[in-house]
Formats: sequence, structure tokens, C-alpha cells
Amino acid sequence: MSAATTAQVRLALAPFDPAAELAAFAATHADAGGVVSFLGQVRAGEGVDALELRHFVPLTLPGMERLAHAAQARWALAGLLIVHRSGVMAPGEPIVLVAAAARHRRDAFVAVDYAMDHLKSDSWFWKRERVGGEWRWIEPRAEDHADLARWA
Amino acid sequence: MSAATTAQVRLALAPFDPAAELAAFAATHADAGGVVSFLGQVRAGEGVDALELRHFVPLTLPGMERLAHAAQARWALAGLLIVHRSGVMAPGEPIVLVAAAARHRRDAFVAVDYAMDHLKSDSWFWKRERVGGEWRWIEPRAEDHADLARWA
Amino acid sequence: MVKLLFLGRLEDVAGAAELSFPLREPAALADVLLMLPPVLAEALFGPKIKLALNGALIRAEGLTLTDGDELAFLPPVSGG
Amino acid sequence: MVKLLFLGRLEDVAGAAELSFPLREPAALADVLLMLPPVLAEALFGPKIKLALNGALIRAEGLTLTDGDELAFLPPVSGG
Repeated sequence: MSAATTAQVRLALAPFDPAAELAAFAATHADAGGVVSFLGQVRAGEGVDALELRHFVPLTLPGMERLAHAAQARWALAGLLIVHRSGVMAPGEPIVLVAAAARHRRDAFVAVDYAMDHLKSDSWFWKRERVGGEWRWIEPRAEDHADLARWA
Repeated sequence: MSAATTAQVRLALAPFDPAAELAAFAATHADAGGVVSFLGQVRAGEGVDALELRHFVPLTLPGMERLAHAAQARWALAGLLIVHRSGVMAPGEPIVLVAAAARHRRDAFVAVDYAMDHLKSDSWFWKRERVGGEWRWIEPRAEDHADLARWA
Repeated sequence: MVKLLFLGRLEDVAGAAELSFPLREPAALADVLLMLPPVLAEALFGPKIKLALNGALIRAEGLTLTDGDELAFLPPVSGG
Repeated sequence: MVKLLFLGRLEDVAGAAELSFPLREPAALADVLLMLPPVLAEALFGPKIKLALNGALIRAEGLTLTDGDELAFLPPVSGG
């Protein structure tokens, strides 16, 4: 299988249903044996009313696609799914879903971990939170860059 | 939160719906931010008509519960879900679902990886496959023991 | 009665998932195994076979069975 | 016309997501920035700000804008 045929990468401009996405992905890759996924959702219960992610059309989705192809080139995956929201989200809403199907589960674990580290700190999204009615932009964290350095 | 209140461990004697399990788990842990999951399913398309897992009532579920508590003691998890089938399964049917919710996604990744390595080679299940109408027992693989040694 | 349970591939060797038989007085495991077909006794005595007496893991050395006991023979696991 | 796009927190500094203005002849980026409020110009010129000209990443050094160009100012990302 070539990388081009097996990566599904989407920038979601409206809420998506991670359970439905995962069910469809797992069914498509019933020959793989194992599916690892990461679901990131807006944290509830911390006083954050809303979270907004902004993207830049010419760069954001192409960057996600390059990331998917890099992961597929590096590990033996039967399939890779990346869905990332942009826009304003409420607490509990999904932000990002990454899933990898592989014959050997270690490949799937590492590929999802890799994709998440890169989505968090090396993809074209800008994030702000609304706390008590006030929006504030989130600066990149040192921890994110340390995560990224693991793969260099 | 104590480990006792947050681990959900189940031995499923009939097919279960991983998507519904995950959706409920993610909703329960909306404050965690990240949910990592592993879904193992019976591989389709390899000539295996059926897979059977047998368990031993006095040991199997208690062993899974001890595993869950060990993972919770080792990493900072908001929640941990382990559902493992026993019985006869058709290709494409789910065998095992492990999900961990955590504030920091690295904890969730490692906890699911750890739980899977132990479920694969250090839990009380015996596996056989039916190929062309003939059942054959599956012996443990050296690879599984190598996976386990990572956590020693 | 004592009940012997055979897990995994041991069931195929035994031809049944379990065997029950009367036991008038306590008997050493080695003596109980002598009552079984040699092929089965050999399979049950392998170094990789673990034992559970009445649901709890136990060592084979010096094991004595008494009336009412349930002894499970557990070959290497291969689950998940 | 040239269009300047301000991503992330730069939108707050600029007070708008974009600014368009006429440009009769090609102009160096430094000269274009001189036309902006000093606070904004300073924010746009920071060492961590990346640039995309007509959707493609480009270096600030020696950059010249011509009529029809769209230049995006991209602060450090913090996504996912």
C-alpha cells in the first residue's frame, strides 16, 4: 500500500464525532489487528468557557498531510487518520483525533505519539481560550518543544 | 482520585461495541484533555475463520484488575478502561479495548502500551484459531516476552 | 471427588475440559497423576505448566489433594 | 493593493485580521512596515514571526512586495 492511498487527513471546521470516525477507521482496517488512537478534547471544569483554534489555509492542511506522510514513511502502518478541528469549541468538544492501524501495535503507538507531538508544536494552529469572558492567546510551551525534540 | 474509583475493568463474554465504550469513557473524562486507546480486533483476510479466547474465572478478571491498579499507581491517570473478550470471535470482531485518560498525554500513551504488553503475555487467556475448519492453539511468542521485559 | 481442570491445549490432550474422580483419602499430586494416561500425565507435569488449587496459584512441589479439591492445570498463556 | 494578514495574537495587536492598501510600485517590506503604527510594526518584525507570501513561507530579508501580493505574519504556533 502506498502512503498516498492510506492517509486520511482532514481539517474539520465544525464539530466531529470521534467515536464514529474511529469505528469507520477500525472497520476499514479490519486486517490490521490493532488500532491506536489519541483523542484530544477541550478540558472541562477549569473555568475555560471556550477554546478557539485558528488556521491558515495555505499552510495548515498541507502541513498536516506532510506530517501524515512522514509518519507513514517511518513506520509500517496499514492506515492513518488525522482529524483536527479549527474554530471555536466548547468544553468537552473534540479538538483532535489521530488513529493509526498497524499489524504490529508498537508501530501504531509510536506513529500516533509522533503525530501528536508534531500537531501540538509544529503545525499551523493558533490557540486562544476564553476564561471569564476574556479571550487570551496561548503561547507555545517549552514542554511542547521538548516533546518534539524526541523525534529529531 | 483513588485508583479504586477510576478503573473500569471488564471481561466481556459477548461482543462489545468499542466505539460506544470509548465515547462513554471520553465523556466521563472530559476534564482530562486526552484519551489514548488501543483496540485489538480479530484480523480479517488471513484465512482465520474464528478466534477463541478461553479464560479461567478465578484468575483472569482479578489479574486484569491488578494490572489496572498497577498502571494507575505508576502513571497519573484520570481514568483507565480495560475490556477484554473471552469466547469465540469472528474476523473483525473486537478482542480488547484499553483506554487511558490523562491530563498529560504521555502518561496515557505509556499506560495503554504497558497494559497491552501485559494483557498479551502476562494475563490468563489461552488462544486458538480456526483455519480451514481446524482449530490450533497459539503458543506464546518470544516477541511478547520481549515486550514485557521493557517494563521490568 | 476431586476435579482436575485442563486449560488451553491441555484440554485437547486430556480429551475433556475436566475430569472428576473420587478420592477416599488425601493423595500426593504425583500419585494422582499416575492414575491418568501417561501422555496426559506427562503433559500436565511439564515445567511450564502452572497450577491453581481451588482458584489460587500454588507450587506443584509437595502438593497433596484432598476430597473436594479443584486443581487447574494452566499452560503458558497466549492471550489478547 | 497589497494585503497583510495577521494570525494569532497579531490580530489583536493590529486590531484587525487583515489590512489592505494600494501600492503603486514594488516596495521593500521594511518600507511597508513604516506605514503601520509603530507598535504593530514592532510586533510584526519580531524574530519569532514567520512570513508567508501568497501562501508560501518566505524569509523576511530582502523581501519586496508588489501589487496583488498577500503577506501573512505568523506568530509561534500553539495548536492541538
